[in-house]
Amino acid sequence: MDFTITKNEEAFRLELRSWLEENLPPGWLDGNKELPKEKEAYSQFLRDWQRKLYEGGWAAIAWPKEYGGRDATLMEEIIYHQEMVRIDAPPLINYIGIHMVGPTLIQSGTEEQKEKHIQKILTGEEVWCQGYSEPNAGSDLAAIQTNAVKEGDKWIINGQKVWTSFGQFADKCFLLARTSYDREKKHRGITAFLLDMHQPGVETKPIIQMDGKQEFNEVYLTDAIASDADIVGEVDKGWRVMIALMLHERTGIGAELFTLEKRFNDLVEMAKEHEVNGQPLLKDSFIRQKMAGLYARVRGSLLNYYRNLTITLKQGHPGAESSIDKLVVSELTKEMAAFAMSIQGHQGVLWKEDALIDTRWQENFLASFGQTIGGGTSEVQRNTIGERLLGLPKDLGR
Amino acid sequence: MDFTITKNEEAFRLELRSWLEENLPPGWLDGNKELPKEKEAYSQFLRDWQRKLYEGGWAAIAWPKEYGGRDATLMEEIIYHQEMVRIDAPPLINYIGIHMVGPTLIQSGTEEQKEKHIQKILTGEEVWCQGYSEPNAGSDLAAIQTNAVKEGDKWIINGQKVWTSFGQFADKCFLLARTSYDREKKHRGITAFLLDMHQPGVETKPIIQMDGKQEFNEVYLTDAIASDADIVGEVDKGWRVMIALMLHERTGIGAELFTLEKRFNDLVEMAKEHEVNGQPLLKDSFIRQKMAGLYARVRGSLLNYYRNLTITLKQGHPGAESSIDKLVVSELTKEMAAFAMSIQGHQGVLWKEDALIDTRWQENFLASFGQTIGGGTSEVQRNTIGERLLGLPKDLGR
Amino acid sequence: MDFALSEEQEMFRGYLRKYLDDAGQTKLAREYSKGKTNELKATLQGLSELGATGINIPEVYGGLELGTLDLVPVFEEMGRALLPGCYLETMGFAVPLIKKYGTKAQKEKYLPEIAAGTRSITLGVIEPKRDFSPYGIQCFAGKEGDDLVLTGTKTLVPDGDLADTYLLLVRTDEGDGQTGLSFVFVDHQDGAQLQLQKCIDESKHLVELSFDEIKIPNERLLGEEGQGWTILEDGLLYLNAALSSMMVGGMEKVVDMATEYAKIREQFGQPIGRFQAIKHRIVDMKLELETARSLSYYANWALESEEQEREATIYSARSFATNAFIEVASHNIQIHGGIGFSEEIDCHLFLKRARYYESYLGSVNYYNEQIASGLGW
Amino acid sequence: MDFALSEEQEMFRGYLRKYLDDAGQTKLAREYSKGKTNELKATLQGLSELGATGINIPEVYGGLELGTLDLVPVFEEMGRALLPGCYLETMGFAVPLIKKYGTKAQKEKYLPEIAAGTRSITLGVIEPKRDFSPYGIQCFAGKEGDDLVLTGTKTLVPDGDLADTYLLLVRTDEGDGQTGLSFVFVDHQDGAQLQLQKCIDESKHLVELSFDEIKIPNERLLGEEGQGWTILEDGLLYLNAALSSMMVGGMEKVVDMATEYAKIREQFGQPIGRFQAIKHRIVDMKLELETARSLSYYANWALESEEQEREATIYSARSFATNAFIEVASHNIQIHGGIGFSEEIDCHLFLKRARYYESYLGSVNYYNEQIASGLGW
Repeated sequence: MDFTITKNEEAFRLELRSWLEENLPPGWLDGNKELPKEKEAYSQFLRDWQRKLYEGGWAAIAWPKEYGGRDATLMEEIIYHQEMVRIDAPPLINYIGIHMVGPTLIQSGTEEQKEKHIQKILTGEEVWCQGYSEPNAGSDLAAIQTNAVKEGDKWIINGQKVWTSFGQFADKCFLLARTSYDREKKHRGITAFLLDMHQPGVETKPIIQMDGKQEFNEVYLTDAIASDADIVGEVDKGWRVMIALMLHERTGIGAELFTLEKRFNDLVEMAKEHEVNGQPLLKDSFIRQKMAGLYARVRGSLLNYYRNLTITLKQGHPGAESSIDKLVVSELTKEMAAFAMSIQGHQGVLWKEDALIDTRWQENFLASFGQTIGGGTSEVQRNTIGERLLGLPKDLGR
Repeated sequence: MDFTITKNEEAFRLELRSWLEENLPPGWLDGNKELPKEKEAYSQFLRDWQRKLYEGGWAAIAWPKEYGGRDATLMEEIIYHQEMVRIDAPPLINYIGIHMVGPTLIQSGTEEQKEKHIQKILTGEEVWCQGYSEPNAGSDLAAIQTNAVKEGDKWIINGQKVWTSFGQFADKCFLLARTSYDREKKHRGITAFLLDMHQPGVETKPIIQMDGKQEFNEVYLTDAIASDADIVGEVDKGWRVMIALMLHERTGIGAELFTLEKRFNDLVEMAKEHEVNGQPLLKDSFIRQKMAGLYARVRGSLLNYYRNLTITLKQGHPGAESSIDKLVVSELTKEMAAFAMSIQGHQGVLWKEDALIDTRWQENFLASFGQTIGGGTSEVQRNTIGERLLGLPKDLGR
Repeated sequence: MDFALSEEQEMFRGYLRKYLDDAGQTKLAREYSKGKTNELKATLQGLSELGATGINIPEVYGGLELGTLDLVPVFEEMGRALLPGCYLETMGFAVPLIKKYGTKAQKEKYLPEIAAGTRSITLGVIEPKRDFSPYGIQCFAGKEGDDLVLTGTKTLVPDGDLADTYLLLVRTDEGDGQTGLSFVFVDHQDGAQLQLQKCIDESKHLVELSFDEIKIPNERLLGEEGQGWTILEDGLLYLNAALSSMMVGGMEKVVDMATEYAKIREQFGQPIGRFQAIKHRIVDMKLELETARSLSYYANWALESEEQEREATIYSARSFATNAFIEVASHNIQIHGGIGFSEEIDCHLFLKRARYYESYLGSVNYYNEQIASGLGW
Repeated sequence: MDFALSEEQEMFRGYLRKYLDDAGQTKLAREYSKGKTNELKATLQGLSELGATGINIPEVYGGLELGTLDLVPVFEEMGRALLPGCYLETMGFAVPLIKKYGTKAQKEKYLPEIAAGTRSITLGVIEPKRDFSPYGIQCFAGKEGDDLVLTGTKTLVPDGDLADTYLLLVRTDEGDGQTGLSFVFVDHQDGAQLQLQKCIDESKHLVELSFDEIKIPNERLLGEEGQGWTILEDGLLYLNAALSSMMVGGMEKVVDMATEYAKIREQFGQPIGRFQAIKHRIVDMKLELETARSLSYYANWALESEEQEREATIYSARSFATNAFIEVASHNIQIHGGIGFSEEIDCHLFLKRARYYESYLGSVNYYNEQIASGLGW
């Protein structure tokens, strides 16, 4: 057991930290972290930030050097996430391009695909989204119905995708479509396409969330077109490509855990500062007890993550343990956000500029309901853990 | 809505109460509620009590007058349970005879069966048990394998039953055995027998429970014998007889709820009297909060019961709501017993004559684990409620 | 023993359900959250014509002179529809207090208009950044001849933009303890400044009311001067019995939604209600609902009874229903999956309402403590 | 970053597991509960030969001079087997305190014998019907020349019938506060009266120790006189890190049992692990286990580190594991159904052990409060 950070790792942290201090958007370090409200301006702001990361060599640290990355170690990736969360850096608009599509193309794309996309993913010229879920294919992703039919040298794609994040900004979509149908094994017959979003057959429509935000989209595909050159891997073998793609996002959950930790620390500060009946919340014995319990669980979930990371480091690839991290961080985030609401008492229902303390608690609370659904519901995670990690039998019908 | 008790009901209560005061075993009212430890003496003590109830006309109040009952109303049955719990009356050794087998025979037994058993059930001469569960048929009761084969004019029965309560005392057993096999519908082909326990082919062996008690038995059937005259209903139609039999036990859950209420009140007293750090437990704010929550839930579960009873009164028969009562009372009993353990602190692990306060809290705690398993596990209850009350689809494979 | 609403009460519920179905159920709340109130006002007037606003008002003041139990179907159905407005505060707080503490003049002024549906009364207790406790009340009503001069601010006044009258808890005497507090009626016309406040529950309008030396006549005092906190505690019995019913109505709708969705939504070739993770959770939601309902029925019955444990009974209903409503509303979102997280489906409206009520005039801990002290612990 | 036990530690665990498998795992606990100790004593001696009792003892005293992390596999495996004896108290409390506070003579007397497995030390803190607090300590050790004269009673002394020495917290000065308390060693031969106490966990023997003017020499004091409570608090850091590991070992076995049973037990023609009600519950148990394990590893690591939040870290492990152990042990019974309620299957042994540890030297609330104060809240 060894929790020390090597000198190289520490140097990496300091290098990144000082680069961030110099290059974050103006005013960011002083607390002015407002992003533009209007869609175009928002997109431009984040593309600029992505470009800046690229220019500083910080856009895709895990990529091989030859493709513009840094060949970062797993630990450096962790440090990267920690620093980004610490400074509350602007979101990465090309998260999907950098963390998923890029590595997939580097590993198994054609030379043509690499040449066409890799550099643009890095610079943010090509912002990517993923086209997976459909109205009737949520937890049961293999049930997708969007189909691609070969006509001449083109594939004609029709169908509807939902919950497409970044869809409203994206230039390209990593799309799963059905190219044949196997009654028994629905996940066969799915093909992965690199789809151009800027074409007449593609239309996006934002989904308004329960927290008022619009982070997801419906994507309507009406005779959208792709070519053979846009297929990743083989026709009908897209499921495997998608699984490999998800495994490339090997440290994403870390960022969520560090965010959880940061929020917990913020919650402690809030409970120290906010008073009820002339006494800071944190002096109330109920709140102390509950917060001590949360401390243990937040700490435990981070430690689980480090332990799973150790397994990944040793065996060279992540295992089903990542479902544990996902399940724990999302459920705990939800519970903590609910608690942060409760302790503000009735005045805690005030919202936005009228909020009692800080509207982010309310925002986190509402947003937290998405976390136990998106990226695989908690129910799906439990099945995965039960079946893959514990070897329990599969559900009937699945 | 009307919670008043009619004059007749009040008179019934007072009549029972004064009868009890005169007829309870000597010393009972003064708190000497120890039952004999030794099996034979225990059995005799309870058979004597059963006989006394019979002589007083209190053995089977819900039975028709012509069979020795009182034609008691549902409300009178409730009052009966309340009074028995209030005074902590000795257990009814022939509970199964009185509440289940007797009413079933009265309703659908042959004249011969009635003549043979009814009177003896009342007096306690015939103590009954039920032979349902088997090692491989627990929640899946229809999977029973004990089989009965007709040879000449006799049925030869072989197999093993488990979790047979009162089996160690019983003279008779209401037994389910397989007489034919339907691959698709396992609950077909089961027949209900009235089996004599006093024969060479029947052997009982007590099961030692985790709380050290021996309330259940394994029953081994080796060429046990019954006759056609011992069959209730028709051959292969025993499942239906068993369901009808269970519906006869229409108020049994009431006794459990009244016991829960009584224990809660005892818990309040304990928390008032027992001090930690010089202060009664009940003055500790955690304990107050938790107890207030328990108060609400105990109260709520009783009120649920009364509401379900109102439905039963109106529609003339109990519905699937009784699964709600069963689920709630068993889970709540378990939680409350665990809480009673916790608040005693480390000294609460002392046991029997060394117990800090009263060993019954520890006993209740251990026994409570049987309540969410016996009589249909909580999981089975949830399925019943989900499927029968809410109309949700059945599990695959069931 | 008859632990059920009467046939008449159930029939009345049927009318209300039908009427609110026709009005679009939660559609009114959704429009209200956008500031549209035309249809809402017409619906409220219609409910009044159905008798909803006269139930607990004596006949002599134009009411139906029925019991508090007769209000239960209305609260439940309103809760189910998340119907905006201050019916809860008017019928579940102001009316019983006016009947008990009001002067003849006050009764004559307020009760007939309430019964007719032309006046609604909301409640101003909490003040900005102050707690729900006697010390939190600093709004001051000083005497000036036959008048009271009111200065201060009330916050989180529910649906204050729809109300015609505000029943305010103010300080009529120096000090900051429990004594010296009084209730006063302030009418909309008296000149309070209204400022809408944003609420996490968009279909609930909250208002900040500011008073800058507003003069009102002395006879606007409700009950004895200085007895405000005691009157509040009395009123909270009524309010919380009513609120429990309102939450039960919301919970019922939530459990219905989850059940129906689990029957029709298919994944892996099965209705999701076949999976025990979903099925058993819905069953647990149903248990929460039925327990809350039993407690709330009994609480409303206890209001007019001499039930020994009256306070504990009513506050158990409040405390249990509060947690249960949050719980079932949260599960409902998860069961709906992605669509449950969208604005389009009603799931979130119920969650937000559940959170809105969580600490309304007292937190769950507060009411648990009231149960404990009510039982003499 | 390497957050795992080392290969050597895992290898050592392997030996221990194999050894305890051969010894029948919980069979020893079951026999101990019937008063049979022969096999147990042989097994304990064997463990000692494997090195278990020398791990944290300096080489100069016959130990292996390894780190606290090297104890983790032993605690986990003992927890898994519910192995009777006071290894926890000896290695997880007495040894670190003797190393830190003991005189040279004390070290020479106790450490070599502990390392050799010929002496075990248990702990006497609690007194009959008194609380776990400085005020609860009333056992008195008065000075008489070079001796201390001990009078009083200690209760719930764990496995006191197996121990050779008792480390007792006693009052050496009048008063009832935190000052005036001291630790003293009392050996079995000194003449305390032992009385076995019945425990809900039958495989745990508790003992009441009575002292009626027992004379022990002054040099039996551990550490400075009057510093007993401070020394206790120091020792509790070690004890609770160790106890967390012990509970993790028990939890691991429980989760294994539930998982294996769910794979083989069939109902409705299916292994019950196929039903989500069972499957998901086992998954939740697994999460509890893994979180407890992460926390306990880190707690044991933190013991020898200068981790800022050392106390909070260790007490989080204790507090979390305590609740988690009770929870998984309870679920395990339910998953096993009827047979889980029988004495025959081990399920109940783990539940009872979990309850035994629940408030051992401090309740969960106590340790949560320690976390809070440890973090400066």
